[in-house]
Amino acid sequence: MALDKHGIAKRIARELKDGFYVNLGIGIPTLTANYIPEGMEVILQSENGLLGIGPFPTKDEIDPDLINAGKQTITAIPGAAFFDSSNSFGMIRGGHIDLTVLGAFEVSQEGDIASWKIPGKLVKGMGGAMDLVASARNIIVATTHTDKDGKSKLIKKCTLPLTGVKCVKRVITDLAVVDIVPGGFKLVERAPGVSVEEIKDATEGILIIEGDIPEMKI
Amino acid sequence: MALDKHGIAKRIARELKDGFYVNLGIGIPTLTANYIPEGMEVILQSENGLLGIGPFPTKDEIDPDLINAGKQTITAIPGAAFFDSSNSFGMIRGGHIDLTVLGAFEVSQEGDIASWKIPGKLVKGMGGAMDLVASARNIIVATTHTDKDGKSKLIKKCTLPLTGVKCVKRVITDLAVVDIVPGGFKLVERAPGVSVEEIKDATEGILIIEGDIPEMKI
Amino acid sequence: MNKVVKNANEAIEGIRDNATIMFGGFGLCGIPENCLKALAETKIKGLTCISNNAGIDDFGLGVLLRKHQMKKMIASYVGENKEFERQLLSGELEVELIPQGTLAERIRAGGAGIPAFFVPAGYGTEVQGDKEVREFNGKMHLLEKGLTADFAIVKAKTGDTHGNLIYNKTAYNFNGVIATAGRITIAEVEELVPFGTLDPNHIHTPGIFVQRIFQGTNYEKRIEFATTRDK
Amino acid sequence: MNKVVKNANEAIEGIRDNATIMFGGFGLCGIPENCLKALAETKIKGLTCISNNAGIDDFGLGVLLRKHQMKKMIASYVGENKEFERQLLSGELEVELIPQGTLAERIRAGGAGIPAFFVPAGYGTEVQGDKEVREFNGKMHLLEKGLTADFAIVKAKTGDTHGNLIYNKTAYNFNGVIATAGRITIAEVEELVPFGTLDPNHIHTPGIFVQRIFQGTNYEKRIEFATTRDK
Repeated sequence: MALDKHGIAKRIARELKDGFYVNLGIGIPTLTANYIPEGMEVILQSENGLLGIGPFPTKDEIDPDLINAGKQTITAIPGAAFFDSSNSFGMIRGGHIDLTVLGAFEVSQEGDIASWKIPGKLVKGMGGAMDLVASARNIIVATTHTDKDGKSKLIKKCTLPLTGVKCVKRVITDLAVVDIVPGGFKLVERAPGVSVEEIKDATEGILIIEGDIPEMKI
Repeated sequence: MALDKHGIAKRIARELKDGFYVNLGIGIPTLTANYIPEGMEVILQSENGLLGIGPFPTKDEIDPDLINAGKQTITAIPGAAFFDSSNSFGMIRGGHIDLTVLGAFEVSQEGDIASWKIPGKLVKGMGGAMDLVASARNIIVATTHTDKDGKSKLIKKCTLPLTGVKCVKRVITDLAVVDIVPGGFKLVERAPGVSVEEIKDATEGILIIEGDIPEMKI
Repeated sequence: MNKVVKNANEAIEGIRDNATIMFGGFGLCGIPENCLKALAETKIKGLTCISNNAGIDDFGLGVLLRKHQMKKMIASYVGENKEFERQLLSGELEVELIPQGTLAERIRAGGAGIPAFFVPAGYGTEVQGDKEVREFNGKMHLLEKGLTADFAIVKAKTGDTHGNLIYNKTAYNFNGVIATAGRITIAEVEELVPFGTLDPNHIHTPGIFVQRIFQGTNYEKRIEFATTRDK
Repeated sequence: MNKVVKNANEAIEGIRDNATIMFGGFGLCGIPENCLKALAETKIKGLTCISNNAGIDDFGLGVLLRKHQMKKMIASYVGENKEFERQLLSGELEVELIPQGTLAERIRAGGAGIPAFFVPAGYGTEVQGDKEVREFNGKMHLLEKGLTADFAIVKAKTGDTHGNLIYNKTAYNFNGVIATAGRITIAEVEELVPFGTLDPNHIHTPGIFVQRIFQGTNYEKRIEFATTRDK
C-alpha cells in the first residue's frame, strides 16, 4: 500500500546519520524531523539563518524573531547558532550541508528537478531551492510518485521550468525509493505491499529493475 | 624649513572631518592619530579587524589579543567593533573608508604608487596595501619628498614594483602638499619657510605651479 | 559624528521618486516597520525595492505595493500576497526573481566592492538568461553581479549611537548584508543605547555601514504562520 | 555527534606529507599554538601553508619553517622572519604573496562555494600575472579564485562541544574565514564548554564548519611589538 506523508518522512529519516547537518524543505521533508532515531544527533539548518531548529514552540514560547524558512514560528535547540543569510548560503553553497531533502513537481531520469513554477499559475519565486539543489552534495527529493490526477512525477524530461539540472541523487516516494543512475531511475526499494509492477506503471521515465527489490524498512 | 614626521602628521590631520572612518598606514600616517583636533570624532580602522583603535595601552592594559595591522599592542575605544578579516576588507573594498593615508617609496605624477617591494632586498609582502590603494575613494600618501640620498620620491614614472595604479589623489610631504592632476603634480601648499624653488628642485616629476602657493597651516 | 535621527520620517529624508531601496527582513521577521510605515505615508513613487520577500497584503512591503509606490520588485519569494499577484499579472509591477542565496551574496558583494562572482545556482534554468556561463571544478556556474542601492533600510534589536548593530535570532537574516550595501544605510532599532554600551565582540554590523539610526516605536512584529505544539 | 578530541596530537591526525593547511591568526595574534607545536613535533613535511603571516623565527609558523616541514607558503606579509628570508633566497621555499584582502576573500569564497570573483586589488601590479582582467564600473578588476585546504586550523577563545566558536577581539582576524574553508577544520580553544552554554546570537563560527575541537593548554600568546604609553 502506498505510504502516507508520515510514511515517506519515516523512510527519509533512515537516510540520516549521527552528526548530519540537514536542510529539510517545506512539506513532507519537514515532517522528517519527527522521526529522527532516538539517540541520534541531527542538526537542522534553516536558510534564513539558523543551525539547530527545535520543535514548534508552545503557545507561550512563540517568538516573532524566531522563524524557519517557511516562515513558521519555531524554537532553537541548545547549541544553536544564528547568522545572516549570506553566511547561511555560504554553508549551503560551500557543501557543508550533509543532506538536503526537498519536494518537487517533477524529477527527470537525468536528475533534473522542477519545483518552483507552474506557468500560467502564480509565480511565487524559487526562494532558496535553486541554491540548495545546485550546491548540496547529497540531494533527495521527497514526493508522491504521481500527482493528484495520477500523472507520474518521475519522468523522462521535465516539462515545467527547472529548479536545477542533474542534481537529484535519490527520490523517495509513497511507492518506492529510486536512485538516479546513468540510463534512468534505478529501483532500490518498494513501499511495503507495493509491487514492482505498480511502481513501473506509476513511473513515466525508464525504471531500471535489477534482481530482487526489497521492501522498505521504516 | 622641511617638516619633521610630526609636522607631516599634523598636516595630514587637517584632512580629517568629523565622523570620518580612516585607515592610517604604518609609520608617519599612524602618528596622525595624535593630532586629531579636539572635539572631532574620527574612527580609525585596523585591517586585521577593528573599527575604533584607541591609544597604545599602559603596561597593565597590554592584551595579546588586541593588536593593530602593524602588530603593535593597542586599545579599543568605547563604541569599537571587532570583525573578521574578510569583513574588514569588505569595508575597504566597498568604499566605506572615508580616507586612507599610507607611506610610499615612490609616487608617480599619474598617481601610481610603489610601496611594498625593493627587488634585491627582502620581499616582506604587500599586506593590505594593494587592497587599500585599489579600493579607497580618497588616498593620501604621506612621505618625505626625497629619500635619504636626496633622490626625489615624486617622479614621472615609478621604477619600483607598483602597489597600485592611478590611485593616489594627494601627496603630503615634509616640503609640500601636491595633488595628482592631469599633467602632473599640482603644488597646493608649501611647508612653512620652504620656497617653491626648493620644492621644484626636489620633485623629479612635472610640478604644476599656478598663482601664489600658500604656506601650510598646521 | 551625528548619526542619530529623531524618527522614521527624518530617517527617510532624501528618498525621492524612482529611488532603489533595499529592505532587511525575511517574510515579516526583522522588517523595518517604522520606515515602511513612514514611506507608505509619503507620495514617493516609482520605487525599485530589493528584499527577500514582498510582505503580505496589508503589512510590510505589501503596503507600498497597495499604494502603488513600487515600480519594480527584486526578490526571491513573493508568495503570500494577492495584490502582488494582481499587479504582476496586470503589468503594473515589474518583478525580478533571484535565487535566495544568490540574492544574499549579490548584496554582500555590492557592499564589499566585489563587482561580480560565479555561483552554481540557476545554471540550466530560467535564471541563467544571457548570463556568462563558466565551468569550474567540473561544474557549471553563472556570473552574478554585486548589488547596491540608493538606500538600505534595516531593523536591529539593539543599536548604539555610532551605528553598531546587534540583531536578534533569525531577525538577523538579510539585515546583515543589506546594511552594508546602501549608499545611505538607515537602521531602526528596538533599543538605542549610547556608544560604548555594547560588547565590541558581539557587534553584527559595525557602525561604519550605518549613516542614520533611530529608536523605532510600536513594533507589531506580525507573525505569518504561527505554528505551535501542545505542551 | 562527537567532535571533541583529547588534544592537539589527536586533532592533527590524518595530516600527511604534502598536505595543504590553512592557519588562522594575524602575526602571532590568535594562532593555533597547540596544533602548531604538535605539527612541529611530527616528521610531516612538504606542507603548503596558507596563513596571513609566516610567524617569527622561533614561534608560530616559523617553527615549521625552521624544521623544513614547509614546501610552500601562501601569505600576504612575511616580514619579521630571517629563516624565511634565507629559505626563500636559497630556493628551498616556494612563496606566493597575495594582497591581504584578496587572501581573506579567496578563503571566504572557498568556504562559501564561490569558485571565482573579481576584485580591483593588484591590477597593474606583479600580482596581476596572467589573471583575467575585466572592467566593471569604469575600473579594472582581476579574477581571483576561491581557496580551500585539506585542513584548516583555527584558534578561538571559547568553543562548545558542537564546534560553535567565539573569538576574542582582534584574534578573530583570519580565523573566521579559515574555519569555513577546510575539508577538515580543527579548532583549538582556550575554553571548551558544553553545547547550549553559548548565546546563539554571539556565535562567530557556527559548528557546522568545525569537525574537531579541543581545549588547548599553556597558551603563550607572544606579542610581536609591545607598544605602550605612560599612564
